[in-house]
Amino acid sequence: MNLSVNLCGLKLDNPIIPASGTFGYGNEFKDFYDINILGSFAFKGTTKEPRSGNPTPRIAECTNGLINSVGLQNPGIESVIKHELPLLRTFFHKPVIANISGFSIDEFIYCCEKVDKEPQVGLIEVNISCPNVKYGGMSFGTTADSAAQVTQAVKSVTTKPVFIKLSPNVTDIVAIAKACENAGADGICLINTLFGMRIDLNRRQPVIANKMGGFSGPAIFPIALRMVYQVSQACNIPIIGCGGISSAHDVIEMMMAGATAVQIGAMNLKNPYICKEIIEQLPEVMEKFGIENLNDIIGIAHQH
Amino acid sequence: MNLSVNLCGLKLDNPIIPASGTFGYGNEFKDFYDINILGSFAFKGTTKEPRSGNPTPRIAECTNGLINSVGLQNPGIESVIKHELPLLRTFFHKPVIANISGFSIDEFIYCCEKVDKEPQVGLIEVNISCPNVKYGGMSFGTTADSAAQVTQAVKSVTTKPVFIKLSPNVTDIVAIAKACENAGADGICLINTLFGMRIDLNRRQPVIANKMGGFSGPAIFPIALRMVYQVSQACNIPIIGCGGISSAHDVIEMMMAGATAVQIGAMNLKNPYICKEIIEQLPEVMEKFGIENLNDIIGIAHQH
Amino acid sequence: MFKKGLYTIVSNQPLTKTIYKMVLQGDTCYITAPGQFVEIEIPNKFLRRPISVCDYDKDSITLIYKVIGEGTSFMSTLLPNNTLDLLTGLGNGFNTDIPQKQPLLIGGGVGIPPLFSLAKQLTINKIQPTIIMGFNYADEIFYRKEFESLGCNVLISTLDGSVGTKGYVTDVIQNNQLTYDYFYACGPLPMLKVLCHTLPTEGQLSLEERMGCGFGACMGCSIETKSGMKRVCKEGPVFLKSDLKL
Amino acid sequence: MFKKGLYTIVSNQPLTKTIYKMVLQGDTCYITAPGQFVEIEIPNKFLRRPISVCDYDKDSITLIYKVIGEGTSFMSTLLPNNTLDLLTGLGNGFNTDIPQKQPLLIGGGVGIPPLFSLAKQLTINKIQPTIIMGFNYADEIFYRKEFESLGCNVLISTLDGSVGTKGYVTDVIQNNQLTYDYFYACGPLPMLKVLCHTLPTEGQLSLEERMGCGFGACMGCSIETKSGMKRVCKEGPVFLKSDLKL
Ligand SMILES: Cc1cc2nc3c(=O)[nH]c(=O)nc-3n(C[C@H](O)[C@H](O)[C@H](O)COP(=O)(O)OP(=O)(O)OC[C@H]3O[C@@H](n4cnc5c(N)ncnc54)[C@H](O)[C@@H]3O)c2cc1C
Ligand SMILES: Cc1cc2nc3c(=O)[nH]c(=O)nc-3n(C[C@H](O)[C@H](O)[C@H](O)COP(=O)(O)OP(=O)(O)OC[C@H]3O[C@@H](n4cnc5c(N)ncnc54)[C@H](O)[C@@H]3O)c2cc1C
Ligand SMILES: Cc1cc2nc3c(=O)[nH]c(=O)nc-3n(C[C@H](O)[C@H](O)[C@H](O)COP(=O)(O)O)c2cc1C
Ligand SMILES: Cc1cc2nc3c(=O)[nH]c(=O)nc-3n(C[C@H](O)[C@H](O)[C@H](O)COP(=O)(O)O)c2cc1C
Ligand code: FES
Ligand code: FES
Repeated sequence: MNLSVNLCGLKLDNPIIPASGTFGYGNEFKDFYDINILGSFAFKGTTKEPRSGNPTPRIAECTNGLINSVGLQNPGIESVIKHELPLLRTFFHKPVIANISGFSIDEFIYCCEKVDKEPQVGLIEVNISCPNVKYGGMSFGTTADSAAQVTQAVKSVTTKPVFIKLSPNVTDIVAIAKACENAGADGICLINTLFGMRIDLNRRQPVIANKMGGFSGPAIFPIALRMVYQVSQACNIPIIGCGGISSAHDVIEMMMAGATAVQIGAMNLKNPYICKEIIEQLPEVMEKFGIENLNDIIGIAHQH
Repeated sequence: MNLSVNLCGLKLDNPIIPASGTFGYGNEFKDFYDINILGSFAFKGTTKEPRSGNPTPRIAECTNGLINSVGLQNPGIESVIKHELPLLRTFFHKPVIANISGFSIDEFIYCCEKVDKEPQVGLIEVNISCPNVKYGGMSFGTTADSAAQVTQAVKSVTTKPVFIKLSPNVTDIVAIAKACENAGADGICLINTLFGMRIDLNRRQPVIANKMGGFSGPAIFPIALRMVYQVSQACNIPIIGCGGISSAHDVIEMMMAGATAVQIGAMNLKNPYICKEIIEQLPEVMEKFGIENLNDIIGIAHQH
Repeated sequence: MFKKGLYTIVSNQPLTKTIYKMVLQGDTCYITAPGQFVEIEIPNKFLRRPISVCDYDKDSITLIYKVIGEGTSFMSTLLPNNTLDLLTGLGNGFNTDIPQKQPLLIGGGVGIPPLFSLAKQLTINKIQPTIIMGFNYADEIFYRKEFESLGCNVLISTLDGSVGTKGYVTDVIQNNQLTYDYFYACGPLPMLKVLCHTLPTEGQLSLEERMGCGFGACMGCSIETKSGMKRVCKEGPVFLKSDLKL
Repeated sequence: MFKKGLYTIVSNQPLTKTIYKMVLQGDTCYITAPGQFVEIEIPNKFLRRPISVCDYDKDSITLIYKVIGEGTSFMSTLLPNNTLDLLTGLGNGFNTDIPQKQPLLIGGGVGIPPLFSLAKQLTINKIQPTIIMGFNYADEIFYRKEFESLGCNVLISTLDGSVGTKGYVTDVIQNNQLTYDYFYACGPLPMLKVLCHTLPTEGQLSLEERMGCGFGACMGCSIETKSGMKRVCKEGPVFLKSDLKL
């Protein structure tokens, strides 16, 4: 049975990748299990400057999901390179995915130049979709032009594979993905969180201090799956499927829609062992559905 | 305790309205309960010509929701006026909401002219958002211009209040709602279904014959709530809030976000008594949260 | 008329490796014809699961179901005294008020259960049907004795011929040169198609579709018939052969 | 280190109209300090519920919780032998290795429970703390006897003065002219703010925040302190007064 997949030359033992923002810099999860069993993991969205994020409350519960408005809290790229990556090296021996955000093209370039020099980084994931930041984040991901601009800029400063992570809060995800492909993206990561909100009936005001935030978790799976299917039909670069995955079954469904690998976000918070459990269950579920090699099913749902 | 609300002169005993497409023309539900307890109900999306809809399977299950690709199956406006409305009159004695769809501006006009003459129709809901139809439906709802065009056209042929029902599958819901308001819409209905998909792992192909369809049910509530909040902040016309409502608690949350009335869709299919149960539970839940008059809480979450 | 209610499980036991028989207690006054179905609420699943009524009396319902996915797996774990939320009285059911002397009842796999209450009703109407049951393998056979105890002639086909005729239900009909003036059928779509195209008489066929509501509200289950669009859950699941476009 | 496991309910009983005490059995080896908390999985809820450890020994955990919303309501319905999925060993907990002779332990409402294992630990360390407990009304008082049986001096405030000092915990401190050289506090934010600003000594305060994970992965619970952003679930929930910006 073959579980390994290949993301633009980055060979993963299996397609399971904890999603950015739900796995910190790996440190917390090593207390639960040996994270070397993972395909890889995407570290917390990192920016040029340190960021303290949004005011609390930053978390709201939803039916089968949650809203977060963390607002890209992170120690800044220098500190990540100086402290987090060396620490990570002591317990994670695989290439990591560097998730990068920025509020201007220059900031994206700055961060990508930095991580390009880190041998630990196997792939750069450029988040142009974080909905929590008033300027920057959201806007780059909502038009094909700006998405292409960011792509082109970061591609010019790194030789590592670059995946652009898109926002689902758009009318035409295919147009944006194609613009990224045309601008040189090596792959697309779909999807970031959906814009959502909850209100506290007692206080009669939004639960989240910032009012709205990013909604994710099992509830959004059908939307993520649809976008992966649409984009994989239109583009010829690999896709990392993300959004609502909570089981080995979901992983296979996402791969049949066209994903080469998958990311698991919100579920890590509810069940810190979820990625381990899914990796363990995959062979059994593959057998049930007559799958010998995961690569055989990537995008197979398009054949009908 | 006051549960009654007012939608542009249409007085509803309570804000509970079954959503279009989940309540037929009322006929099936009268076998479960006396539907005169409802605020009103929105009948199945009706077009100029009869439509047989999409091929089956048209339904796919999701976590806390479902995908449908019914594709606006309906007997056509003449037949609705000739058969459904007279039948409805025998068991429903309140004004009904006419949900109208079209594949050209002329078709919208045609249908609205027809229902304008029907005294049973208290309000016209113009669906420019149905994602199941390849041409028409989707496109009118995805740009501010086309949404405004439809609005203007239908407003010119009816004196009944016109609510435009918007698609959530857009980058900027506020821009579209404002365009409708400026074009004369009396109100906005938010939201129709989200584009979604499921794959059958056994068959390795989409569950739905048409591949994708409209995703709705409790899973989408945080997205609907966010859009109602955003639009009610930007517009000065009443909003019918719809999307994922499954309890009296959700109704109150949706009204606090800015809805004057609410629609309940998918949950009618799971529990045919849901609207009755919510109407019965509302007074108790209002009391719990210190609400004497539902009108007092419309949009109250904006005050902070 | 429909009824939504909590039904209490009286028994729930396997008939074969994958097929279970469940008897539920509760009000059945809205069940009016053999071939109707119920919609079962499954915890943590959004849609109810449609299952045909295999048998019923004034306060009990018998269901026979195959374990397919999560819903039916869950059902198979239930114990006596557990309860299920059911919608009952769904669908049109078989029409037995047809001038007929010698009907065939043809069932494939889990299409067989609704034929049981149909056979019962026909026997009450003094009509003795012949039952043809198709299975893949011998270890999948169920309810043979139950049909026989109604006094019916029961013929079986298995794919490998280990029991009864080798092949399909159509092979049973051919090999036994059966005489009949009407037929009722329920089973997989390919079987129903062949029956529609090969049997000379009129008949009634019970169809399946993925359902949203099960009671006619959502148009999720509509099929095209010769007389227009019809809802499998409301105008069906039983259709006249002459009306179907299979 | 953390531990995720199934814990079996030994008892679950109301202490007051809205406050329950639950004792669970299971491995507690990852609980290393008073003031740590657990995250409880609730069926059909996405997020776990954080509850402080009130007391623990080698194989049991005592929790005291107030019924607030759906999660805690569900908990209140559980019976002995039911199980709950818990993450244990979360948070830093109170540091008792502080040179102190006479600490005050100040709790408001359901902020009181974590002070119990703290008081126990201090007693073991041969330090006799004074406990100040604030309630709204007399019928909300719980755990007075339990603290007294540790040999602690327990002082109470109620809003209406029906028991103990009328007013707030701060009124208790003033009215009784207490001498102390350190304090530990847990309770509603307004109480903690006042304590920060009025008590002259250093102290430790346990905070609450809405949490995504409870173990440091999501940054959902971060607050700004004088020494930078800190996660309530990881660097907290207990913070030094001198570090807080309340
Ligand atoms: C009118 C009618 C009567 C039926 N009677 C019986 C019966 O007596 N015995 C029996 O074993 N089965 C019967 N079926 C099929 C039965 O409904 C499905 O096997 C069952 O819904 C599968 O549910 P699941 O959760 O186990 O499978 P899953 O595959 O997990 O179900 C996923 C979704 O697909 C739907 N689905 C899957 N298979 C079917 C199907 N064949 N038809 C319709 N929807 C389906 C489910 O209802 C659910 O919404 C009947 C179907 C219909 C429409
Ligand atoms: C570190 C810590 C320790 C705690 N210890 C205790 C304790 O020992 N006893 C006790 O009664 N309560 C304690 N709480 C508060 C307790 O977590 C909440 O009362 C509980 O989560 C409410 O859940 P619910 O489903 O009943 O309410 P709901 O209002 O339905 O919960 C909705 C969401 O909001 C969150 N939430 C609601 N109130 C709070 C709150 N005050 N703090 C954090 N999240 C909240 C819930 O966890 C859930 O995610 C503690 C909170 C924290 C952060
Ligand atoms: C608490 C939290 C923080 C997140 N932070 C980031 C981030 O920093 N960068 C990013 O690209 N995505 C971030 N995301 C989005 C996730 O990586 C993922 O795309 C999204 O949550 C959808 O997947 P899920 O449904 O499995 O959670 C965050 C999500 C959550 C829940
Ligand atoms: C089966 C089905 C059919 C629908 N048909 C229509 C329709 O004809 N016209 C329309 O405007 N909306 C239609 N909708 C959308 C609903 O009216 C509603 O906007 C949407 O489902 C969101 O609400 P919910 O989450 O409560 O289901 C349909 C929804 C479902 C589930
Ligand atoms: S399933 Fe809803 S109409 Fe048949
Ligand atoms: S709750 Fe996730 S970091 Fe604290």
